[in-house]
Amino acid sequence: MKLLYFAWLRQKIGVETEQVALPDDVTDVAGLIVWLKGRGDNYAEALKNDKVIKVAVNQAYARPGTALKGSDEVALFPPVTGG
Amino acid sequence: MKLLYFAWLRQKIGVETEQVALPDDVTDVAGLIVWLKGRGDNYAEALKNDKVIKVAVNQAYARPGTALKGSDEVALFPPVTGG
Amino acid sequence: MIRVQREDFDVGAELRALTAHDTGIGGVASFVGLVRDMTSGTGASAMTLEHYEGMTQKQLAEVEAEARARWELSGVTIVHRYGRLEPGEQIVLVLTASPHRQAALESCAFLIDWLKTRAPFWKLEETPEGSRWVEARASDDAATARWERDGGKRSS
Amino acid sequence: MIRVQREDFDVGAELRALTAHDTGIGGVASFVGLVRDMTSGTGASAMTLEHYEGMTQKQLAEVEAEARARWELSGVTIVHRYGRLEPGEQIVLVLTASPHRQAALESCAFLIDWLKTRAPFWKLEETPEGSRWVEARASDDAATARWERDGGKRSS
Repeated sequence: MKLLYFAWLRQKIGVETEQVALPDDVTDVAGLIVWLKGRGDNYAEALKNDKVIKVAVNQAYARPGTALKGSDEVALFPPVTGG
Repeated sequence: MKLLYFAWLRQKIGVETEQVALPDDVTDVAGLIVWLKGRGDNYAEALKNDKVIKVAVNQAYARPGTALKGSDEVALFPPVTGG
Repeated sequence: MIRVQREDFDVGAELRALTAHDTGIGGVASFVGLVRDMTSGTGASAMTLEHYEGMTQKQLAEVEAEARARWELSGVTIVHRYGRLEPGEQIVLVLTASPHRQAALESCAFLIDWLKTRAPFWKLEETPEGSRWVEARASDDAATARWERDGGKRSS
Repeated sequence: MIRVQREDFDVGAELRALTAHDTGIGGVASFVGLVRDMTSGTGASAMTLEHYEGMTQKQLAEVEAEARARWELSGVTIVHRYGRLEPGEQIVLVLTASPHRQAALESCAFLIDWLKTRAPFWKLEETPEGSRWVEARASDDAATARWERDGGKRSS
Protein backbone atom coordinates (compact mmCIF):
# COMPACT_ATOMS: atom_id res chain seq x y z
CA MET A 1 0.00 0.00 0.00
CA LYS A 2 1.22 3.46 -0.86
CA LEU A 3 0.90 5.97 2.00
CA LEU A 4 1.14 9.77 1.66
CA TYR A 5 1.27 12.38 4.42
CA PHE A 6 0.65 16.12 4.10
CA ALA A 7 1.20 19.38 6.01
CA TRP A 8 1.99 19.02 9.74
CA LEU A 9 1.26 15.30 9.60
CA ARG A 10 4.12 14.92 7.11
CA GLN A 11 6.38 17.09 9.25
CA LYS A 12 5.63 15.20 12.49
CA ILE A 13 6.06 11.77 10.93
CA GLY A 14 9.09 12.92 8.97
CA VAL A 15 8.06 10.96 5.88
CA GLU A 16 6.40 12.25 2.71
CA THR A 17 5.41 8.94 1.19
CA GLU A 18 6.13 5.29 1.91
CA GLN A 19 5.24 1.81 0.65
CA VAL A 20 3.99 -0.55 3.39
CA ALA A 21 2.79 -4.16 3.57
CA LEU A 22 -0.37 -4.23 5.68
CA PRO A 23 -0.88 -7.03 8.24
CA ASP A 24 -3.83 -9.26 7.33
CA ASP A 25 -5.91 -7.99 10.25
CA VAL A 26 -5.82 -4.38 9.03
CA THR A 27 -8.81 -4.17 6.71
CA ASP A 28 -10.15 -0.62 7.00
CA VAL A 29 -9.15 3.01 7.60
CA ALA A 30 -9.74 2.86 11.37
CA GLY A 31 -7.52 -0.25 11.59
CA LEU A 32 -4.80 1.42 9.52
CA ILE A 33 -4.59 4.37 11.92
CA VAL A 34 -4.34 2.09 14.96
CA TRP A 35 -1.59 0.07 13.23
CA LEU A 36 0.33 3.23 12.18
CA LYS A 37 0.29 4.56 15.77
CA GLY A 38 2.23 1.45 16.83
CA ARG A 39 5.00 2.04 14.31
CA GLY A 40 6.90 4.58 16.42
CA ASP A 41 6.70 7.69 18.58
CA ASN A 42 6.63 9.97 15.54
CA TYR A 43 3.49 8.20 14.23
CA ALA A 44 1.89 8.05 17.69
CA GLU A 45 2.46 11.78 18.22
CA ALA A 46 1.28 12.79 14.72
CA LEU A 47 -1.88 10.67 14.92
CA LYS A 48 -2.60 11.34 18.60
CA ASN A 49 -5.70 13.43 17.97
CA ASP A 50 -7.15 11.14 15.32
CA LYS A 51 -10.53 12.94 15.27
CA VAL A 52 -8.98 15.73 13.19
CA ILE A 53 -7.13 13.46 10.73
CA LYS A 54 -8.64 13.25 7.25
CA VAL A 55 -8.07 10.17 5.11
CA ALA A 56 -8.35 9.80 1.35
CA VAL A 57 -8.37 6.39 -0.31
CA ASN A 58 -7.48 6.50 -3.99
CA GLN A 59 -7.86 10.31 -3.91
CA ALA A 60 -11.41 10.32 -2.55
CA TYR A 61 -12.42 11.16 1.04
CA ALA A 62 -12.83 8.01 3.16
CA ARG A 63 -14.50 7.15 6.50
CA PRO A 64 -13.18 5.02 9.38
CA GLY A 65 -15.07 2.04 7.96
CA THR A 66 -13.79 2.37 4.39
CA ALA A 67 -12.24 -0.96 3.33
CA LEU A 68 -8.61 -1.14 2.22
CA LYS A 69 -6.65 -3.38 -0.13
CA GLY A 70 -2.94 -3.61 -0.87
CA SER A 71 -3.08 -1.72 -4.16
CA ASP A 72 -4.73 1.37 -2.62
CA GLU A 73 -3.16 4.83 -2.43
CA VAL A 74 -3.99 6.16 1.04
CA ALA A 75 -3.32 9.74 2.12
CA LEU A 76 -3.52 11.11 5.69
CA PHE A 77 -3.70 14.85 6.32
CA PRO A 78 -5.04 17.57 8.62
CA PRO A 79 -8.17 19.60 7.76
CA VAL A 80 -7.61 21.51 4.52
CA THR A 81 -7.02 25.27 4.42
CA GLY A 82 -6.92 26.17 0.74
CA GLY A 83 -9.12 28.53 -1.22
CA MET B 1 -41.94 71.90 -11.84
CA LYS B 2 -39.56 69.96 -14.10
CA LEU B 3 -40.99 66.70 -15.42
CA LEU B 4 -38.96 63.90 -17.05
CA TYR B 5 -40.25 60.79 -18.81
CA PHE B 6 -38.29 57.64 -19.65
CA ALA B 7 -38.49 54.52 -21.83
CA TRP B 8 -41.96 53.69 -23.22
CA LEU B 9 -43.55 56.41 -21.09
CA ARG B 10 -41.43 58.98 -22.93
CA GLN B 11 -42.32 57.42 -26.28
CA LYS B 12 -46.07 57.33 -25.59
CA ILE B 13 -46.22 60.88 -24.26
CA GLY B 14 -43.88 62.08 -27.00
CA VAL B 15 -42.03 64.40 -24.64
CA GLU B 16 -38.67 63.86 -22.95
CA THR B 17 -38.82 66.68 -20.44
CA GLU B 18 -41.09 69.65 -19.78
CA GLN B 19 -41.57 72.53 -17.35
CA VAL B 20 -45.13 72.79 -15.92
CA ALA B 21 -46.94 75.06 -13.48
CA LEU B 22 -48.95 72.86 -11.09
CA PRO B 23 -52.51 73.88 -10.11
CA ASP B 24 -52.75 74.68 -6.38
CA ASP B 25 -54.85 71.59 -5.66
CA VAL B 26 -52.13 69.19 -6.90
CA THR B 27 -50.03 68.59 -3.80
CA ASP B 28 -48.72 65.05 -4.06
CA VAL B 29 -47.59 62.36 -6.52
CA ALA B 30 -51.03 60.72 -6.79
CA GLY B 31 -52.60 64.12 -7.59
CA LEU B 32 -49.91 64.82 -10.20
CA ILE B 33 -50.72 61.62 -12.09
CA VAL B 34 -54.46 62.37 -12.09
CA TRP B 35 -53.75 65.88 -13.37
CA LEU B 36 -51.34 64.65 -16.08
CA LYS B 37 -53.94 62.15 -17.38
CA GLY B 38 -56.23 65.10 -18.10
CA ARG B 39 -53.65 66.87 -20.26
CA GLY B 40 -54.34 64.85 -23.42
CA ASP B 41 -54.88 61.42 -24.97
CA ASN B 42 -51.12 60.75 -25.10
CA TYR B 43 -50.85 61.30 -21.32
CA ALA B 44 -54.04 59.33 -20.61
CA GLU B 45 -52.81 56.39 -22.69
CA ALA B 46 -49.27 56.41 -21.26
CA LEU B 47 -50.48 56.63 -17.64
CA LYS B 48 -53.50 54.32 -18.09
CA ASN B 49 -52.04 51.49 -16.00
CA ASP B 50 -50.74 53.70 -13.23
CA LYS B 51 -49.96 50.74 -10.93
CA VAL B 52 -46.81 50.03 -12.95
CA ILE B 53 -45.61 53.65 -13.15
CA LYS B 54 -42.63 54.51 -10.94
CA VAL B 55 -42.11 58.09 -9.76
CA ALA B 56 -38.92 59.72 -8.51
CA VAL B 57 -38.97 63.11 -6.79
CA ASN B 58 -35.61 64.87 -6.80
CA GLN B 59 -33.98 61.61 -7.96
CA ALA B 60 -35.28 59.46 -5.11
CA TYR B 61 -38.13 56.93 -5.33
CA ALA B 62 -41.45 58.42 -4.22
CA ARG B 63 -44.87 57.06 -3.13
CA PRO B 64 -48.35 58.23 -4.13
CA GLY B 65 -48.50 60.33 -0.95
CA THR B 66 -45.11 62.03 -1.42
CA ALA B 67 -45.64 65.82 -1.23
CA LEU B 68 -44.64 68.03 -4.17
CA LYS B 69 -43.51 71.61 -4.51
CA GLY B 70 -42.86 73.77 -7.56
CA SER B 71 -39.08 73.49 -7.46
CA ASP B 72 -39.09 69.66 -7.55
CA GLU B 73 -37.66 67.52 -10.36
CA VAL B 74 -40.18 64.72 -10.92
CA ALA B 75 -39.51 61.71 -13.17
CA LEU B 76 -42.08 59.14 -14.33
CA PHE B 77 -40.95 55.81 -15.76
CA PRO B 78 -41.80 52.12 -16.15
CA PRO B 79 -40.19 49.43 -13.96
CA VAL B 80 -36.43 49.44 -14.49
CA THR B 81 -34.63 46.73 -16.48
CA GLY B 82 -30.91 47.49 -16.10
CA GLY B 83 -28.16 45.35 -14.62
CA MET C 1 -16.04 53.83 -7.06
CA ILE C 2 -19.10 54.30 -9.27
CA ARG C 3 -19.04 55.00 -13.00
CA VAL C 4 -21.84 55.24 -15.58
CA GLN C 5 -20.31 55.25 -19.05
CA ARG C 6 -20.68 54.32 -22.71
CA GLU C 7 -17.26 52.67 -22.88
CA ASP C 8 -16.47 49.03 -22.20
CA PHE C 9 -14.49 48.07 -19.08
CA ASP C 10 -11.71 45.58 -18.31
CA VAL C 11 -12.53 43.38 -15.32
CA GLY C 12 -8.90 42.46 -14.64
CA ALA C 13 -7.82 46.12 -14.61
CA GLU C 14 -10.75 47.12 -12.34
CA LEU C 15 -9.88 44.30 -9.96
CA ARG C 16 -6.22 45.30 -9.82
CA ALA C 17 -7.17 48.94 -9.18
CA LEU C 18 -9.49 47.88 -6.33
CA THR C 19 -7.01 45.61 -4.58
CA ALA C 20 -3.71 47.44 -5.13
CA HIS C 21 -1.97 48.58 -1.95
CA ASP C 22 -4.45 46.85 0.39
CA THR C 23 -3.09 43.55 1.66
CA GLY C 24 -5.92 43.29 4.19
CA ILE C 25 -8.24 42.06 1.42
CA GLY C 26 -8.91 38.32 1.55
CA GLY C 27 -11.42 38.01 -1.27
CA VAL C 28 -13.00 39.85 -4.18
CA ALA C 29 -16.37 38.83 -5.56
CA SER C 30 -17.59 40.09 -8.91
CA PHE C 31 -20.53 39.93 -11.22
CA VAL C 32 -20.47 40.86 -14.89
CA GLY C 33 -23.75 41.16 -16.79
CA LEU C 34 -23.60 40.46 -20.52
CA VAL C 35 -26.00 41.11 -23.42
CA ARG C 36 -27.68 37.78 -24.19
CA ASP C 37 -28.66 36.90 -27.71
CA MET C 38 -32.40 36.48 -27.17
CA THR C 39 -33.03 35.24 -30.68
CA SER C 40 -31.26 31.93 -30.00
CA GLY C 41 -28.91 31.92 -32.93
CA THR C 42 -31.31 33.23 -35.59
CA GLY C 43 -29.59 36.62 -35.75
CA ALA C 44 -28.08 39.27 -33.50
CA SER C 45 -30.39 41.19 -31.19
CA ALA C 46 -28.67 44.35 -30.00
CA MET C 47 -30.09 46.62 -27.35
CA THR C 48 -29.94 50.23 -26.29
CA LEU C 49 -29.73 51.12 -22.61
CA GLU C 50 -31.40 54.40 -21.63
CA HIS C 51 -30.87 55.83 -18.14
CA TYR C 52 -31.75 58.74 -15.86
CA GLU C 53 -28.32 60.15 -15.39
CA GLY C 54 -28.50 62.21 -12.20
CA MET C 55 -30.63 59.66 -10.38
CA THR C 56 -28.33 56.76 -11.29
CA GLN C 57 -25.30 58.41 -9.70
CA LYS C 58 -27.24 59.43 -6.61
CA GLN C 59 -28.93 56.06 -6.09
CA LEU C 60 -25.75 54.07 -6.68
CA ALA C 61 -23.90 56.15 -4.09
CA GLU C 62 -26.69 55.42 -1.61
CA VAL C 63 -26.73 51.67 -2.22
CA GLU C 64 -22.93 51.51 -1.99
CA ALA C 65 -23.18 53.22 1.42
CA GLU C 66 -25.83 50.69 2.45
CA ALA C 67 -23.63 47.76 1.41
CA ARG C 68 -20.71 49.23 3.38
CA ALA C 69 -22.96 49.55 6.46
CA ARG C 70 -24.13 45.94 6.19
CA TRP C 71 -20.83 44.22 5.44
CA GLU C 72 -17.16 44.82 6.25
CA LEU C 73 -15.95 45.99 2.84
CA SER C 74 -12.52 47.17 1.77
CA GLY C 75 -13.72 48.48 -1.57
CA VAL C 76 -16.60 48.55 -4.04
CA THR C 77 -16.53 49.17 -7.80
CA ILE C 78 -19.72 49.55 -9.83
CA VAL C 79 -19.61 50.26 -13.58
CA HIS C 80 -22.84 50.42 -15.61
CA ARG C 81 -22.82 51.11 -19.31
CA TYR C 82 -25.49 52.84 -21.40
CA GLY C 83 -26.04 53.28 -25.14
CA ARG C 84 -26.19 50.61 -27.84
CA LEU C 85 -24.71 47.19 -27.00
CA GLU C 86 -24.35 44.04 -29.11
CA PRO C 87 -24.84 40.44 -27.87
CA GLY C 88 -21.84 39.29 -25.85
CA GLU C 89 -20.94 42.82 -24.76
CA GLN C 90 -20.49 43.65 -21.08
CA ILE C 91 -23.29 45.74 -19.50
CA VAL C 92 -22.51 45.99 -15.83
CA LEU C 93 -19.75 45.19 -13.34
CA VAL C 94 -20.00 44.86 -9.57
CA LEU C 95 -16.78 44.19 -7.62
CA THR C 96 -16.70 43.90 -3.83
CA ALA C 97 -13.52 43.41 -1.79
CA SER C 98 -13.45 42.36 1.85
CA PRO C 99 -11.17 40.74 4.41
CA HIS C 100 -13.79 37.95 4.46
CA ARG C 101 -15.11 35.76 1.67
CA GLN C 102 -18.78 35.68 2.71
CA ALA C 103 -18.96 39.47 3.05
CA ALA C 104 -17.58 39.87 -0.49
CA LEU C 105 -19.94 37.25 -1.98
CA GLU C 106 -23.08 38.46 -0.19
CA SER C 107 -22.55 42.16 -0.84
CA CYS C 108 -21.88 41.48 -4.53
CA ALA C 109 -25.19 39.57 -4.82
CA PHE C 110 -26.97 42.33 -2.88
CA LEU C 111 -25.67 45.07 -5.18
CA ILE C 112 -26.50 43.32 -8.45
CA ASP C 113 -29.98 42.38 -7.19
CA TRP C 114 -30.48 46.01 -6.24
CA LEU C 115 -29.22 47.29 -9.61
CA LYS C 116 -31.66 45.01 -11.43
CA THR C 117 -34.72 46.38 -9.65
CA ARG C 118 -33.89 49.92 -8.53
CA ALA C 119 -31.26 51.51 -10.80
CA PRO C 120 -33.05 53.70 -13.39
CA PHE C 121 -31.99 51.91 -16.60
CA TRP C 122 -34.27 50.64 -19.36
CA LYS C 123 -33.39 48.18 -22.13
CA LEU C 124 -34.78 48.63 -25.64
CA GLU C 125 -34.17 45.42 -27.62
CA GLU C 126 -33.84 45.21 -31.38
CA THR C 127 -35.69 42.15 -32.67
CA PRO C 128 -36.49 40.95 -36.18
CA GLU C 129 -40.05 42.26 -35.53
CA GLY C 130 -38.85 45.73 -34.48
CA SER C 131 -37.75 47.27 -31.23
CA ARG C 132 -39.27 46.31 -27.90
CA TRP C 133 -38.84 47.54 -24.30
CA VAL C 134 -37.70 44.71 -22.06
CA GLU C 135 -40.22 43.99 -19.30
CA ALA C 136 -39.26 43.82 -15.65
CA ARG C 137 -39.33 40.33 -14.12
CA ALA C 138 -41.09 39.36 -10.90
CA SER C 139 -38.12 37.09 -10.04
CA ASP C 140 -35.87 40.16 -9.90
CA ASP C 141 -38.19 41.88 -7.43
CA ALA C 142 -38.22 38.72 -5.32
CA ALA C 143 -34.40 38.66 -5.33
CA THR C 144 -34.27 42.23 -4.02
CA ALA C 145 -37.03 41.64 -1.45
CA ARG C 146 -34.86 38.89 0.05
CA TRP C 147 -32.38 41.54 1.23
CA GLU C 148 -35.17 43.60 2.77
CA ARG C 149 -36.28 40.62 4.86
CA ASP C 150 -32.66 40.19 5.97
CA GLY C 151 -32.61 43.89 6.87
CA GLY C 152 -30.54 43.77 10.02
CA LYS C 153 -28.23 41.00 8.90
CA ARG C 154 -24.55 41.67 8.72
CA SER C 155 -22.05 38.94 8.02
CA SER C 156 -18.33 39.37 7.90
CA MET D 1 -11.74 24.26 -17.08
CA ILE D 2 -9.63 23.39 -14.04
CA ARG D 3 -5.99 24.33 -13.52
CA VAL D 4 -3.67 23.89 -10.54
CA GLN D 5 -0.53 25.92 -11.12
CA ARG D 6 2.33 27.91 -9.59
CA GLU D 7 1.82 30.84 -11.97
CA ASP D 8 -0.43 33.86 -11.40
CA PHE D 9 -3.59 34.31 -13.48
CA ASP D 10 -5.33 37.26 -15.17
CA VAL D 11 -9.01 37.49 -14.24
CA GLY D 12 -9.93 39.59 -17.29
CA ALA D 13 -8.30 37.13 -19.69
CA GLU D 14 -9.93 34.13 -17.97
CA LEU D 15 -13.32 35.86 -18.18
CA ARG D 16 -12.89 36.65 -21.88
CA ALA D 17 -11.85 33.05 -22.59
CA LEU D 18 -14.91 31.74 -20.74
CA THR D 19 -17.45 33.98 -22.46
CA ALA D 20 -16.03 34.20 -26.01
CA HIS D 21 -18.31 32.79 -28.70
CA ASP D 22 -21.24 32.18 -26.34
CA THR D 23 -23.84 34.93 -26.55
CA GLY D 24 -26.28 32.86 -24.49
CA ILE D 25 -24.43 33.90 -21.32
CA GLY D 26 -26.25 36.54 -19.28
CA GLY D 27 -23.94 36.77 -16.30
CA VAL D 28 -20.56 35.73 -14.96
CA ALA D 29 -19.87 35.57 -11.24
CA SER D 30 -16.36 35.33 -9.90
CA PHE D 31 -14.44 35.04 -6.69
CA VAL D 32 -10.74 35.75 -6.28
CA GLY D 33 -8.99 34.77 -3.04
CA LEU D 34 -5.97 36.85 -2.06
CA VAL D 35 -3.17 36.39 0.47
CA ARG D 36 -4.01 38.61 3.45
CA ASP D 37 -1.28 40.23 5.45
CA MET D 38 -2.05 38.67 8.82
CA THR D 39 0.54 40.75 10.62
CA SER D 40 -1.51 43.93 10.19
CA GLY D 41 1.14 46.15 8.74
CA THR D 42 4.00 45.10 10.98
CA GLY D 43 5.78 43.25 8.18
CA ALA D 44 5.06 40.91 5.29
CA SER D 45 3.71 37.43 6.06
CA ALA D 46 4.13 35.18 3.04
CA MET D 47 2.75 31.67 2.85
CA THR D 48 3.43 28.43 1.05
CA LEU D 49 0.55 26.36 -0.30
CA GLU D 50 1.11 22.60 -0.32
CA HIS D 51 -1.34 20.33 -2.14
CA TYR D 52 -2.09 16.70 -3.00
CA GLU D 53 -1.77 16.94 -6.74
CA GLY D 54 -3.69 13.96 -8.09
CA MET D 55 -6.53 14.32 -5.60
CA THR D 56 -6.96 18.05 -6.29
CA GLN D 57 -7.56 17.46 -9.99
CA LYS D 58 -9.91 14.57 -9.37
CA GLN D 59 -11.93 16.30 -6.66
CA LEU D 60 -12.21 19.57 -8.58
CA ALA D 61 -13.54 17.72 -11.63
CA GLU D 62 -16.18 16.08 -9.42
CA VAL D 63 -17.31 19.29 -7.77
CA GLU D 64 -17.49 21.04 -11.13
CA ALA D 65 -19.76 18.24 -12.36
CA GLU D 66 -21.91 18.66 -9.24
CA ALA D 67 -22.26 22.40 -9.82
CA ARG D 68 -23.25 21.76 -13.43
CA ALA D 69 -25.91 19.28 -12.26
CA ARG D 70 -27.35 21.75 -9.74
CA TRP D 71 -27.35 24.92 -11.85
CA GLU D 72 -27.70 25.77 -15.53
CA LEU D 73 -24.11 26.72 -16.30
CA SER D 74 -22.53 27.74 -19.60
CA GLY D 75 -18.99 27.45 -18.28
CA VAL D 76 -16.84 27.08 -15.18
CA THR D 77 -13.20 28.09 -14.64
CA ILE D 78 -11.30 27.15 -11.48
CA VAL D 79 -7.65 28.10 -11.02
CA HIS D 80 -5.85 27.31 -7.76
CA ARG D 81 -2.21 28.21 -7.19
CA TYR D 82 0.34 26.42 -5.03
CA GLY D 83 3.87 27.29 -3.87
CA ARG D 84 5.06 30.41 -2.09
CA LEU D 85 2.83 33.49 -2.24
CA GLU D 86 3.30 37.01 -0.86
CA PRO D 87 0.57 39.19 0.72
CA GLY D 88 -1.69 40.68 -1.97
CA GLU D 89 -1.05 37.82 -4.41
CA GLN D 90 -3.95 35.93 -5.97
CA ILE D 91 -4.49 32.38 -4.63
CA VAL D 92 -7.64 31.09 -6.27
CA LEU D 93 -10.14 32.00 -8.97
CA VAL D 94 -13.68 30.68 -9.46
CA LEU D 95 -15.63 31.89 -12.51
CA THR D 96 -19.14 30.68 -13.33
CA ALA D 97 -21.10 31.70 -16.42
CA SER D 98 -24.82 31.15 -16.89
CA PRO D 99 -27.78 32.47 -18.85
CA HIS D 100 -29.15 33.50 -15.44
CA ARG D 101 -27.67 35.76 -12.77
CA GLN D 102 -28.75 33.76 -9.71
CA ALA D 103 -27.32 30.51 -11.11
CA ALA D 104 -23.96 32.19 -11.70
CA LEU D 105 -23.87 33.81 -8.24
CA GLU D 106 -25.00 30.73 -6.32
CA SER D 107 -22.73 28.25 -8.10
CA CYS D 108 -19.72 30.55 -7.59
CA ALA D 109 -20.43 30.71 -3.83
CA PHE D 110 -20.95 26.92 -3.75
CA LEU D 111 -17.63 26.23 -5.47
CA ILE D 112 -15.52 28.53 -3.30
CA ASP D 113 -17.17 27.21 -0.12
CA TRP D 114 -16.38 23.70 -1.32
CA LEU D 115 -12.77 24.57 -2.18
CA LYS D 116 -12.23 26.01 1.30
CA THR D 117 -13.28 22.83 3.09
CA ARG D 118 -12.65 19.93 0.72
CA ALA D 119 -9.83 20.73 -1.75
CA PRO D 120 -6.58 19.19 -0.42
CA PHE D 121 -4.50 22.35 0.06
CA TRP D 122 -2.66 23.43 3.21
CA LYS D 123 -1.29 26.87 4.01
CA LEU D 124 2.01 27.27 5.86
CA GLU D 125 2.34 30.90 7.01
CA GLU D 126 5.62 32.68 7.63
CA THR D 127 5.35 34.80 10.76
CA PRO D 128 7.94 36.78 12.73
CA GLU D 129 7.84 33.89 15.25
CA GLY D 130 8.50 31.23 12.61
CA SER D 131 6.32 29.21 10.27
CA ARG D 132 2.86 27.97 11.30
CA TRP D 133 0.25 25.78 9.62
CA VAL D 134 -3.02 27.69 9.19
CA GLU D 135 -5.87 26.04 11.11
CA ALA D 136 -9.19 25.18 9.49
CA ARG D 137 -12.11 27.35 10.58
CA ALA D 138 -15.46 26.07 11.80
CA SER D 139 -17.19 28.88 9.87
CA ASP D 140 -15.88 27.39 6.61
CA ASP D 141 -17.36 23.99 7.45
CA ALA D 142 -20.67 25.69 8.24
CA ALA D 143 -20.61 27.47 4.87
CA THR D 144 -20.16 24.17 3.04
CA ALA D 145 -22.79 22.37 5.16
CA ARG D 146 -25.31 24.96 3.98
CA TRP D 147 -25.11 23.50 0.46
CA GLU D 148 -25.62 19.97 1.80
CA ARG D 149 -28.86 21.02 3.48
CA ASP D 150 -29.96 22.51 0.17
CA GLY D 151 -29.06 19.22 -1.53
CA GLY D 152 -31.87 19.03 -4.06
CA LYS D 153 -32.07 22.72 -4.79
CA ARG D 154 -31.49 23.89 -8.30
CA SER D 155 -32.06 27.48 -9.29
CA SER D 156 -31.66 28.87 -12.77
